[in-house]
Amino acid sequence: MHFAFSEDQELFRASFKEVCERACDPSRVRKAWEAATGDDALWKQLGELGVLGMTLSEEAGGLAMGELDWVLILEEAGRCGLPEPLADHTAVALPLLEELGSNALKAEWLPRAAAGDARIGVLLEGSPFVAFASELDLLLVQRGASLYAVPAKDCAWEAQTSLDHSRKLAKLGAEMSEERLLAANASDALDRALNRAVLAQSAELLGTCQRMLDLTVDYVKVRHQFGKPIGSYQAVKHRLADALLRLEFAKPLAYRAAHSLSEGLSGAEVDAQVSMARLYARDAAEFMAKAALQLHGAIGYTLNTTFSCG
Amino acid sequence: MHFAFSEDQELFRASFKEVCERACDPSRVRKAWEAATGDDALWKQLGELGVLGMTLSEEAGGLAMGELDWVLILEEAGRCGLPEPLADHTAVALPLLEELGSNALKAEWLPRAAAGDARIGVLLEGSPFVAFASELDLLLVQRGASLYAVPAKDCAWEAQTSLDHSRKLAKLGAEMSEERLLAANASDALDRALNRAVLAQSAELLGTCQRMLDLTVDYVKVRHQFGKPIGSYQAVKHRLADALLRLEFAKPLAYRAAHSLSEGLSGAEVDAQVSMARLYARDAAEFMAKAALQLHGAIGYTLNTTFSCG
Amino acid sequence: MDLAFTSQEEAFRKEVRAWLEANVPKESLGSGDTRDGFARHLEWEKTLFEARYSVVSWPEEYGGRGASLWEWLIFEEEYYRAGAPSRVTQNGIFLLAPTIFEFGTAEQKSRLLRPMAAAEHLWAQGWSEPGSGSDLASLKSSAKRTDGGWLLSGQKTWCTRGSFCDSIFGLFRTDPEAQRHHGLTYFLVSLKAPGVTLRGVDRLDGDEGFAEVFLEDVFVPDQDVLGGVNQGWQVAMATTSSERGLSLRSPGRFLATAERLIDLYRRYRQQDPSGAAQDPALRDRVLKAYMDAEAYQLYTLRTVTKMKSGGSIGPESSLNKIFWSEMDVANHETALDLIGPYAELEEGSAAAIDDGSWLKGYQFALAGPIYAGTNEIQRNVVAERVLGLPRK
Amino acid sequence: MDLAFTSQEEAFRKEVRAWLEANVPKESLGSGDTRDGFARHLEWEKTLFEARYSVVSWPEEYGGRGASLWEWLIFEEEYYRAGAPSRVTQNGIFLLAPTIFEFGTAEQKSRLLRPMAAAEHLWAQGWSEPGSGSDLASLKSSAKRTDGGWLLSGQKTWCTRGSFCDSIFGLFRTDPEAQRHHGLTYFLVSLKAPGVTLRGVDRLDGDEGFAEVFLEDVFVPDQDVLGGVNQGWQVAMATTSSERGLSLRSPGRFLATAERLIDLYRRYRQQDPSGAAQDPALRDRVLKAYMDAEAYQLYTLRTVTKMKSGGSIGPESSLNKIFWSEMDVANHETALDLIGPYAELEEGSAAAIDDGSWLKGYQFALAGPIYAGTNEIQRNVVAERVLGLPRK
Repeated sequence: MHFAFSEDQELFRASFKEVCERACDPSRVRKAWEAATGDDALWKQLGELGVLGMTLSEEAGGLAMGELDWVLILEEAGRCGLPEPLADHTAVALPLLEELGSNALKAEWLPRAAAGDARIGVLLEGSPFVAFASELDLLLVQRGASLYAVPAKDCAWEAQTSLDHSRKLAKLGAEMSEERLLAANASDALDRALNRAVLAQSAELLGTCQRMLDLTVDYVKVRHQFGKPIGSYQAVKHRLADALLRLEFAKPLAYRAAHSLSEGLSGAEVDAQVSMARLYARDAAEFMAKAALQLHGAIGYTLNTTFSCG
Repeated sequence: MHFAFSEDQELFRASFKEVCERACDPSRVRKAWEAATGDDALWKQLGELGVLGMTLSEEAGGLAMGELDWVLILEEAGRCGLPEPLADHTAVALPLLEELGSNALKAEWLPRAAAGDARIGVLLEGSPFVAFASELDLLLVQRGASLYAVPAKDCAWEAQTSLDHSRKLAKLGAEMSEERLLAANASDALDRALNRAVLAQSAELLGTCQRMLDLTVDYVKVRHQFGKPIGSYQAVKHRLADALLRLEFAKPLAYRAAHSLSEGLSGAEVDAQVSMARLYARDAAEFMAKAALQLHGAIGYTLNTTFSCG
Repeated sequence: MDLAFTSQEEAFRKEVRAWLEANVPKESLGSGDTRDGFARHLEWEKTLFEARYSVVSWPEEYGGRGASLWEWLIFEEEYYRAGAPSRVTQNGIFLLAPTIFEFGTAEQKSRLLRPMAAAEHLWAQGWSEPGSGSDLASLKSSAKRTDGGWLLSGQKTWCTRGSFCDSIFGLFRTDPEAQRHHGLTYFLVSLKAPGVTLRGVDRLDGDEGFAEVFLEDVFVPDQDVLGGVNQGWQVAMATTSSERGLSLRSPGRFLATAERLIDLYRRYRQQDPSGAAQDPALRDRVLKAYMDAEAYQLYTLRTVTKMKSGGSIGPESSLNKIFWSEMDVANHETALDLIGPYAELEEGSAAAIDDGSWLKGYQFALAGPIYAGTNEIQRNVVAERVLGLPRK
Repeated sequence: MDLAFTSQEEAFRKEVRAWLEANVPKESLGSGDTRDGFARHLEWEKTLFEARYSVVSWPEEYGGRGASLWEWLIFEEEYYRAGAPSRVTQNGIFLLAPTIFEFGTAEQKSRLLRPMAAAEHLWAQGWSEPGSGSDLASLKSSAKRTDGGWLLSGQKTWCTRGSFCDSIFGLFRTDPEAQRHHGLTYFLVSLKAPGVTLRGVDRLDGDEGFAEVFLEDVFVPDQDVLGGVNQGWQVAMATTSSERGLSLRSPGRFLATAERLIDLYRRYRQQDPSGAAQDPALRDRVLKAYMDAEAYQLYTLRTVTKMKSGGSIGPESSLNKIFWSEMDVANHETALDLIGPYAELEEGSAAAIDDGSWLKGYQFALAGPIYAGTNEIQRNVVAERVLGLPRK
């Protein structure tokens, strides 16, 4: 029994963190809100770091990282508010493509995807929208037990405006035809992909939650009202203590789920573990978001703070 | 539109309050926990005050009070922790008996019930236990759309020990036979009786909640820790403010339901009003009970405080 | 106890309902906090005024109908029920006007009230400063005496719709020696006056509905002092109490939200056989929205009865504020959970449900626990001034 | 990361499970906080000790097995899983013993530990005083120097099971000049000593499980001072941290409660077709109990990993305390809501469900947020010492 990450895992997180923090200063994130497409230089940089291909096998030029390896990376991406489709691309799309794609398709896309020359998105069943749609080069689409691959230019996007302006949403307009079929009867692979997608989202939520907590703690230490920092009021203290409580008890659930997926386990129990990870991460992030907004007061209600970019 | 009680209603409450407070000093309530039967002198006194017959018509020697009149009385009884079956007796049993009983039965029981020489209980469907069972003289029992009357000596009680030692519970052992039948096809009257029972319970809960709040406010003003009253800590303040909030928003729901019943309204909407009254009263009382216990600290966990008798 | 309205009051309700049915714009006016939307809202305000519905509870001489509190409640219920546009004039009408009625001179009343009701002169509040939010008494903006008036300097922030208004109202320190809530004076300040600079602030909901106002030796004549010099705190407290109290948040608004939510739930229950609408826990939350709105309405009826019987609302108004603001957040959250992945779509998105109005409403609701005295402050007020707990 | 136990650890689990299956009394022992129940629990403690299961993590010389933290967790899991009796020796074993291990002299260790493990000498805590609960440092009981020892006077309260114990441990003021947490000393006090008066206090749950202890010039020899004179605060903090921390509330307890709750839910779902068990909102709460218990277990595994890697648990243990104590209340509430009108029946009632154990458990759980540092204090600790928020 050893419930902790390895030194290697922590080291990879640290080097990603350095790049990610630099890439995600608030002014850059705010620019991403306004830009029509993604930041290709940043994407390329992530490719060079090895992050974009991290989930591919070594034969495919990747780092052969499992869920337990990348869960910290996506947590970090969430913490920094990285305005890129990193989770869909690495945790869901690339492993699917490597597992189910034809050799020709893999040869066409995997090297570019790993190098940072292409973004690959996914649309699993149950999700009405594709995230970061306008930035994608290729989209994998689930229909029942089948998986299709559609080049972005054929997607016939219907763009939507979403609350998070950096994460541009669109509805897919294209029909799925026989020549786009990647695999039929792929339900096992798709079930695993769904678990990875949910775990990836949990990791991002944990990171976002951590960031909101850190920023709010910083703010309540310096914001003074009635002659003292508002962080010295018990109502503020207890609310932030409750936020930390939720966050700290959500983390091990996510790490346990990552461990099970890494071990190649599957079945109802693992599905439940993944669902629990998401439930608790979502609860923590939601609680924290409201606390952050309330404790920042009117300033939190504007677009000028790091917090609303986080 | 005038959403307030009349002067008469407030006056009757005030005179009941005086008697009730004197009757319910904590030592007396504690005695009731240990006693095998009720306090007959107190019951007699309530009869003399007119409270026990308040829901009977004037012809039957009562005060012809409707729900809007007695809701404050039962709230007061709840506030004082009156260890007597006042709610069942006045709000449910007596009106049922007057409405459905034979002349002979009424002549036998109503005068004694109003004068404080008898206690009449009820067992509506859905409740497994009779409250204050060992103190009763007569029990009304619902079975479907029929109502039966069983003298206490024939009840074949199976006594239970309940958390509230003053409110002795028992399971009824007796079978309902034809000669005990008071009325068949009495579903209208029984539906109204159920609404009154639920309203009565709501009123008692509101009173109990008010009492716990008052006692806790008093305690946190005098209990000092770290050099100041614990009531000056924001966590304590906010918890009690939340308790008051729940209580104050629960009250108008109960009074509205009382008003509708007093007006003789019935149907799904009125049933819903009565249910809402109970939901909100219960929520307030539950929240307050936990707050009271927590804020009294270890002392609240003992049987020595007024609070645990309230 | 009498829980029915009189036949006269019911007649008034009918009249209001009929007028609203005929006049409420069929198309959404857009957000009143954007420049275009604001202009469209002003048109609506003028229509209201012409029909004498802009300030029903004011005396007739100022454009009102002298409506009773009961009639005002009826009007509000019908207004929200009809889905009529939000009131961009509300800061003047609901926050400033009660203070003018109580403290204004005859000259001020006749000069200020009617143009306010007619939406000819538009008012924004100027309470907060960068360092003074909850702790309003720590404000630093000042006013120096000069010939025939005062010279105002300082910075005011979070002035709702300030960019589109003509004037602000707020407190300035007139006695530099006095501490905290002493030595403050209540001023009415034209935003057109020399020395005023305005800067729009983008809000979380994407609108530029806030403004920061910078003042540098802005001349304000004596006639625009409201109440006594150095009496500003007392004068302002009357206003904040009406912001917190009965006037701003009429039960009609929450009843209308609950109705809309129930309607949304019914639609989803039919059309979304695998979604959140099928979860009974969500149904419980929809019911809670309805029950809370009813509880709030009944609480308000009780309060109004008390006021009509000569009572006043004191610190209990804090209970009111806490309840409606947290109910409003919860009800919108329920709606967002119901529409699931569509919740994050903004107004104008092709796939948005109810044109993104639930998201917009949620963002608006989230401000509720913050403005007009944060709910933390409100809970302190309840504990200290209603329950009598010690301040320290 | 490795989330499996070793085959050796699994073998230990098997052995424990088999022993418990064979030895756990089939009949309930009743409450350990009543005189009769306490006697029956003592028998059980002796059985445990003889099988060397009373203090598995202690060194063998004191009656333990030198079990690792992992093995201790396994033991606890099995213990609660088997529904084995609650530990009436726990205040000594979990609160006092860690302090003796850390601060005790060799003589104290060899004299005190084994009889404690064997339930031959029974310990109650003597922390609180009537005026000192959360604010322990304000305590007033004092000790005066005398020949070969100290004379103790004062009053200690809420001594759990004090009426049935041999000794208490607690703090007394040895330097009358010193303020608050200075000048305190940690004493071990025989309740049989002349000058000691005991008074039982009835608890909400009907048991006399608390005692008040009055001391009047009670002689305590020097050998019963634990740690240095005037060092009592530092010494005691080690104990309270272990009360708050890992040791007292092992995940096994909450996992077992969750399993029992799920079982109760299944029974009710079948047998009570119109009751609360049919409400999916209640099912959600049952699931929450299970998920929370798992979250708590995983959190503990993470903490133990940290400790095994040389780390320590500091103020984070407050998170632990808040989580388990509030989870425990919530889980029992869910059970009570499930059994509805039967919830209020006490142990021994003919109609009681599971012999009233859910009510009893609820009452016990309600004390959780109060004792060992109220949850208000714990949240302050988290905010100030983990998040670094300013004290004032």
